[in-house]
Amino acid sequence: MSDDRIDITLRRRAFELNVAIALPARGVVALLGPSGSGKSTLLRAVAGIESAATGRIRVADRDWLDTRSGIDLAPQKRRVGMVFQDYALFEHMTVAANVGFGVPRRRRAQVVARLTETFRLQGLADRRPSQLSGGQRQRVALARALAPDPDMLLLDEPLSAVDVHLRERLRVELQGLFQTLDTPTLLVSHDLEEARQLADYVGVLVDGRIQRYGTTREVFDHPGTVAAAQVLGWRNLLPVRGWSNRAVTGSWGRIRLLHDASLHTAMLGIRPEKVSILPAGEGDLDATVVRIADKGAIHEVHCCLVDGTPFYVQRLWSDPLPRPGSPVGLGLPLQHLVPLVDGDGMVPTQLHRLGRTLFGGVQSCPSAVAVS
Amino acid sequence: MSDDRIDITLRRRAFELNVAIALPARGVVALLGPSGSGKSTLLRAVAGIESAATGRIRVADRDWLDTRSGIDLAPQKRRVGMVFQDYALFEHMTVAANVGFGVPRRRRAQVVARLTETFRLQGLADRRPSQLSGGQRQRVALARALAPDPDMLLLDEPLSAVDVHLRERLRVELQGLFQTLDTPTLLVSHDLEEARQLADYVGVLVDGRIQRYGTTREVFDHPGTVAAAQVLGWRNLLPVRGWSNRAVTGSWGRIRLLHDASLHTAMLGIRPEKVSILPAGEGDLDATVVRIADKGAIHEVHCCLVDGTPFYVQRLWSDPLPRPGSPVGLGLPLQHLVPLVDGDGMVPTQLHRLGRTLFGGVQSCPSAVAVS
Amino acid sequence: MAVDAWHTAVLTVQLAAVTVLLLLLVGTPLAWWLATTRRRWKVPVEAVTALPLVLPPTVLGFYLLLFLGPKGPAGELSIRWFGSPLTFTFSGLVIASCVYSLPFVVQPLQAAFEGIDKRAVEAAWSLGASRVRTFVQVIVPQARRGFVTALVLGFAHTLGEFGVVLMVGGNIPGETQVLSIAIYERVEMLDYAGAHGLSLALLLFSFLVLSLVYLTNRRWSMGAHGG
Amino acid sequence: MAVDAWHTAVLTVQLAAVTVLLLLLVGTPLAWWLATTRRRWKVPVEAVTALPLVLPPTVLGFYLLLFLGPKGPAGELSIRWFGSPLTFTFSGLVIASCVYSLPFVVQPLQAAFEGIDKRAVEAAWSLGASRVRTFVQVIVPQARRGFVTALVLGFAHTLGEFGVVLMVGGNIPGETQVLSIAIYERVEMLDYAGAHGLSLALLLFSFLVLSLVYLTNRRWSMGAHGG
Repeated sequence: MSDDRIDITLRRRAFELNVAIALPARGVVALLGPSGSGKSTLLRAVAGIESAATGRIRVADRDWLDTRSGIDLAPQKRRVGMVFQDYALFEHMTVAANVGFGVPRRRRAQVVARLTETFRLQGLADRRPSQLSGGQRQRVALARALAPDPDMLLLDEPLSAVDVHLRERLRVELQGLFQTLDTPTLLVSHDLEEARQLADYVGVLVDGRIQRYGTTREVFDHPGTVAAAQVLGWRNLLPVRGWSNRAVTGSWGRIRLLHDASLHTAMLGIRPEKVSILPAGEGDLDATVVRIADKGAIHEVHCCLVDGTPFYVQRLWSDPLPRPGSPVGLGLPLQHLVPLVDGDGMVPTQLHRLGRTLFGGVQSCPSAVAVS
Repeated sequence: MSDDRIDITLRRRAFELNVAIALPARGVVALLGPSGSGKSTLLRAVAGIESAATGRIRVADRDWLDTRSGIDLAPQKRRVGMVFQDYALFEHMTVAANVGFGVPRRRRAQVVARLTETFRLQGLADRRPSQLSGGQRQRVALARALAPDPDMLLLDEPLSAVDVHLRERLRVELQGLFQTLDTPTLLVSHDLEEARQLADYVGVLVDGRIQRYGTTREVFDHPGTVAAAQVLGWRNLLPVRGWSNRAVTGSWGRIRLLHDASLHTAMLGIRPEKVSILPAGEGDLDATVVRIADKGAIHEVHCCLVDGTPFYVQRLWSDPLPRPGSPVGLGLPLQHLVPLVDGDGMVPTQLHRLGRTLFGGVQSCPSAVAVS
Repeated sequence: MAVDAWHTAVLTVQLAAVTVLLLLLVGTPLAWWLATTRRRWKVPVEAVTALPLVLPPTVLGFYLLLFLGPKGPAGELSIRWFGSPLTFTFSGLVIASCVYSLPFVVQPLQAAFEGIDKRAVEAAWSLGASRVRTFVQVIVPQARRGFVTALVLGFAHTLGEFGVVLMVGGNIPGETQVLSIAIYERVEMLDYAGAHGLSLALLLFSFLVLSLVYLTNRRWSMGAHGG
Repeated sequence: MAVDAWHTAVLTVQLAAVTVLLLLLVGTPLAWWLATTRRRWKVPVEAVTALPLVLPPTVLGFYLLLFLGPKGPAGELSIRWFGSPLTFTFSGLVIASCVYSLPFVVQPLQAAFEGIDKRAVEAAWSLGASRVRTFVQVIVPQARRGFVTALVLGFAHTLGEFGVVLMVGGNIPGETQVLSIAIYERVEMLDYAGAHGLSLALLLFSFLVLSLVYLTNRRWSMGAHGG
């Protein structure tokens, strides 16, 4: 980690954004969060388009913002390359004019020539953006943002405007680009797979606050808080009602632990691929199979714990499957059980309500929707 | 299959839609296709909102459209329940008024009471749609569409407007609903997982034509045409250049077959989870590992064949992984190699160009994007 | 003089109210057609509808004079049925005002109709609602902003007409003398104090009306944004 | 009479051209401010800008008469510098026309500015483009439709003004007599043939102008849709 950092507070009507993260000298930082969590606002604040109330932004050893010493660089001065959700290309200019827009006139021709080659846009230089495919548009947007040689690259959900069929391919392209790029990159996303594949570091943003920040693997494997786990797609969450000597209990049953459970543990989480399916009675928890979803490479077994809590297990496509309706035991390897605490300002009662919503209410099991 | 069918031709400027499919008496038919393929137009034509040039639509043994006998029922007469992409709720009416809109006044109170209970909307009856969550909005839209007891339910990308974090849960809800529903349902989607999980039958729509139609499993396992395979997310596609006695060849190598390859075979496809990784020289094809993508339950190994064609292999998270840069052999089980023909009007030269685009151009390998 | 001004004001308001009512009746289907049609006819009809915006009031007044006068088609009918032409009567003024204020009613309605959620309309159809029921229960509530704007602008613009009225209605106190002409008359007579009183009243009224329109539009658009 | 009508037409076109030029200069920054501001001031400023739409031309004319006349602030300045007040002069007419046609220039521009892709503007900023360069190279090309509409409507509406001009400019042939007043004069003099010729010319011109505006808008919006 360098000395670079983002540390800002920002208020808009009822919304408050409060983020403090250290930036790496290179590599991709992904900010994940539900819509409305403040992801895009943060990106715009870093670019200087939205103004922050207080805070400091330091990139490449230069202060872009430092409210204490009265520094607040205009977007024009921040040396930032921004790629917008729908790319926001200049529709009335050619590809070459788009790419060269941010480059001083005397170096423009040379830079445009280099970047159109790098991004395989040769032959398209005289086209308008409306004549390009989705992938070409993305490459123009990236080339345009990188042309002025920025100190930081900002990407706002770069693949969300792209047709699903193209997304996987463009993601691979982005991955290839990032591997060769020295510019530190901040990527905003609500797509877990995108973040997982592209990012070196992940921050989880909920309600304008960073709930978790670390390397991609750390964060995905150990979300830390319940809210972060939900954002990161954890669906097997067991609310903890009580804990005794080396065991936790809930209405779903009792699990023995290797060590004492922390008093702060609100839920236990486990990824669906880490759970094994055993004969009835032989597992750590008893469950009933509700249905099986075919997801291509994997099958997802939807189960139901004794208190009705839904529980998901993922098997490889070639593994044998239990029959829907049959009782099974679930093996939960202790090393994969992750304790989760209440996040940032969440009080236990809220958490319990959250638990009820998740497990008692909408997702009640078996399927509560029945049309007569 | 009942006698019900959709068989229409429709022209809009340069676009022509030409679809003929038999409808099941119950169950979900998903129409998959890239954006611009005509999916939504087809749905709107079935509902009677867009008028077809010629054709016949027969649902529940009643003709909605029969251009030969001059029948063309107004949307009001088609007894169709439609759920729009963003739900298109009546924002100025309460939830109860929305649900009851399509029901005659004398039965309205009773039907609304029943459906608000079924869809767990009790207590929300007097709210406006703007005060509801995404999941509640979906339930209101479904309840409103089902209230007049339609003969067919039409869903236009029902989950695409929903936050990613909610999507999985709402999909499970929809699945539960469909299992109890007797109304045949036509679902338009561009989300493979959605179609796979929700549909009993799948049709693949490309450029206004059905490329493949059958049960979900049949279609996903045997796309039939190259275009359908691409829509269905097949990424391991090997263009066939020549075939000899029980073998096919391409610039990527040579594969022995159990039986003679059809003269019509344009490509061979195989799903990434069906490929095994063997020591170098021992597989059916030689390859080099480029990178490994962590996708949670599975790891995706990105390889490179001898001619540069990218190739993807999926392993369970707990399987051992080859190192990037190392040479490997790929085992392609013969029973999982799927022959694909040129689709509907595609001539071989187009196909080869398609192959070059897919394998020689954009996705060339190792990563062609490099910023100096 | 005060009674005179009062009569003139009442007459003006009557004229504006009748005009706006008629225009809403005529303008709503016209605006709906303009908002939804894809025919080639749309462009010329749109242009004709907007003509009173750019056409000199005197040109408009001249043609209306010809049309409504004793030798015009409407005037002849009027003479046959009522014994007098339409020029220099209240009915003539209403017809002239309707033509003059047409775009101020049609254009906000058209914009509102163009902005409504078409899917909600299609949803109503597929739920079996007739076109009339869909219009009343789904389209009008969504276009309420356009109706308020049309009502207010149409009313205010009719209050302010001058050139057309002067030519078609003349200047008969208690019969066809409206406020804008009363002001002109007072200025011609160098009665600046009288002109001042009337002008100030109309200025304030117009400003309030427009502020109301813009404020309402802003509130609603913000509400739609937030919700 | 023919030479007279020709002089009047030339004068009218001159007036419209000068007015529209001045209005584009003043209206562009005003419209940009209205399109982007979030301040409370927006509503009253919007209302004032739209006032000439609904205000009786006589009220407008009356206040301009006071403002530009020998005892008004602008008139006094004019007398001090040029020896005569602004009323009943071409300069006075230009000022009156600018006020009268302001909304026809500002409103299309404001709508165009509100419709541009804000992200493209932000992209230009983050690429280091100054606000002036962004305006010229990114905003104006996107708003070109609004500029054409503003130009055409402003020009056409100035051609058609009557009430304001009558009060501020009077009716001096070759000096302040514009077409709309020439028509009024001919009608008053019962010269219906003369009025007919001028009216027909203006009617055709207005119709063509509006058809052009609507056709262009339609083409562009279709192009944007297709592309």
